[in-house]
Amino acid sequence: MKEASQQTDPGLLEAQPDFAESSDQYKVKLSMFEGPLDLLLFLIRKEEVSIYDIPIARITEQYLEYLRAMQELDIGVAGEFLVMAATLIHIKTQMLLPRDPNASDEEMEDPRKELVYQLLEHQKFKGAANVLHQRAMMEAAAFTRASMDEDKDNPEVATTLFQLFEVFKEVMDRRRAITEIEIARDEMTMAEKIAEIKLMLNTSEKVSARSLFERAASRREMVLIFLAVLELVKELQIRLKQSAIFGDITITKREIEQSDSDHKI
Amino acid sequence: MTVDELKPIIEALIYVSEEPISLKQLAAILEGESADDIQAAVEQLSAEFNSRGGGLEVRQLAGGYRITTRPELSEYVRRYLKSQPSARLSLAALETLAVIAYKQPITIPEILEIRGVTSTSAIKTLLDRRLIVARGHKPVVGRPMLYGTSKEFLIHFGLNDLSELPNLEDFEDLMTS
Amino acid sequence: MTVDELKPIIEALIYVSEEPISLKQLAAILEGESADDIQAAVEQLSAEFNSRGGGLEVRQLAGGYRITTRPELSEYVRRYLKSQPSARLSLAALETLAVIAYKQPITIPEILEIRGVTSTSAIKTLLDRRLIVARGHKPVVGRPMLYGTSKEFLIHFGLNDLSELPNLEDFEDLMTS
Repeated sequence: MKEASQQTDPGLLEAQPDFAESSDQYKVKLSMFEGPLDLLLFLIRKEEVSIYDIPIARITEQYLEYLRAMQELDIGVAGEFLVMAATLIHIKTQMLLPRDPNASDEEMEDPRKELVYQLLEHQKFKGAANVLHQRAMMEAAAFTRASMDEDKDNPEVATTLFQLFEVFKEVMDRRRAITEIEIARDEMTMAEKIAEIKLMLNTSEKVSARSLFERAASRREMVLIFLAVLELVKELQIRLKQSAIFGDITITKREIEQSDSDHKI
Repeated sequence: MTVDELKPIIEALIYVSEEPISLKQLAAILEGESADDIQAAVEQLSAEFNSRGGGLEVRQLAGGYRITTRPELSEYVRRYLKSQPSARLSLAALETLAVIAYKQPITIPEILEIRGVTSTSAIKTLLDRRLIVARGHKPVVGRPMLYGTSKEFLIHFGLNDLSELPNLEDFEDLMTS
Repeated sequence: MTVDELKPIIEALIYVSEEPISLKQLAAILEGESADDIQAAVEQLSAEFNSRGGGLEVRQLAGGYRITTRPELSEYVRRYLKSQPSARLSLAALETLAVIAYKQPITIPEILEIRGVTSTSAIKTLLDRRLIVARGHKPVVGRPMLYGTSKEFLIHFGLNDLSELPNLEDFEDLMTS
């Protein structure tokens, strides 16, 4: 997107690529076409033809030439430009078809009609945009009073629906960030639990799982102990043994790990 | 209160108001005064300000009244405030805004159809600058969001209401002539 | 420039200045004008303002000049300023309102959980401005109050009903750009 502020004449808002000297300038000017309709309007003006009677073959040819130039100059040609190229070619072929003298009025409709309508609409909005621009320039020349202390007591924001939504999104994003920090903290605690269990197994041969869980101060800690035990089983550091169904589970150290853990402590 | 008594109060109120103050707001503060008297007072006040040839004028904007400096004096004011004119809108944003202003409420796909190009980044800019606002969903498949212009739009472009927008048909002949 | 030509410029400058503007500052902007003329213009301007009996006056404060409302009118000005905040919300209130709008009905502890900060004064503001309403108690321990948005909320944001609140999808295109 190009900022209008880069233009020298504030009143001039038309994209007017001319045959420029350097390729860089050419590039800049070509990229000023907002879209396919802009490019078409420019070509129609350049060729000095009537918008109501567009010589479609000539304009199509020129249009395609511009697209090629844009591609060569490595200006990304947006999909919309290609869609318009297809439309132009389609209109061109329809124009070439012989007219059926017995066709109804509707069938006789000029294949360019819809395009002409679109171009006229586009032209109108360009004109309106120009007027808006000029009005904004005029308006910027009138200044309001400086802010007063009373305003500063009220350093607040007037609200739109979009803002309400954006604020909500920000709150939710912020919350997500906090949750992630909390998860990170939990992981630390789980590492602590693993170390605790290892230490217990170093001092006594067997540890009762029930007693381990009973030490938990909170539900969360219980879950963490449970996860720590599972982790140690997975790492083949401990063995679980249950003597009776619904009975207590005994945690013992695995033999192979014993010497290793002794070194660590 | 007489109209002459109302005038200084209204002048003070227009002055302190951060946004253009409407007749309705004035009436709410001047409880008990007739709407006709308030209107007459505002109109006389505007006329006096504007004929005085001073540095200030009373303007009608976005359905309300506001005191601003006279545009002819902008050079001095800018020099003093060392202010840069606020960032101008891009051509894409201006054209998108024009489409929204004339066709509101309108959805993004409808804007695309008219402009022939996608306008999402322009719409984001316009929302950020509060020149347009979301206006609920269109009750069609996909329930796309509808957009319209805001009060800020009227203020930014010096309009009292949307009827002051230039007639779109006036731009038709620019091309063909 | 004549004194009469200087007056409107000085009026505009005093009007836009955040701090009282001094003769020295005026002279700096009106480069090339005589200090005597500038002083004469300021004095005439003050005299005119003050004899006009309008709502504003030029006052000499802290070594400079400033336009203020006439002290006699302070009651009306206060009345206006008091009426103002209703249109505006603090960021805390806005965040709380957004959370309530999207998560209603919701309790204060739940809002705290989402925002990470207490919202009690924001809730009070929103209740005062009638943007939210109490919606009975949540049947859990402590029976905390549930809050939801009001009819005024819908009017304020131009919504027909809550289903028209924009969702993430509506602005998806805009947010990614």
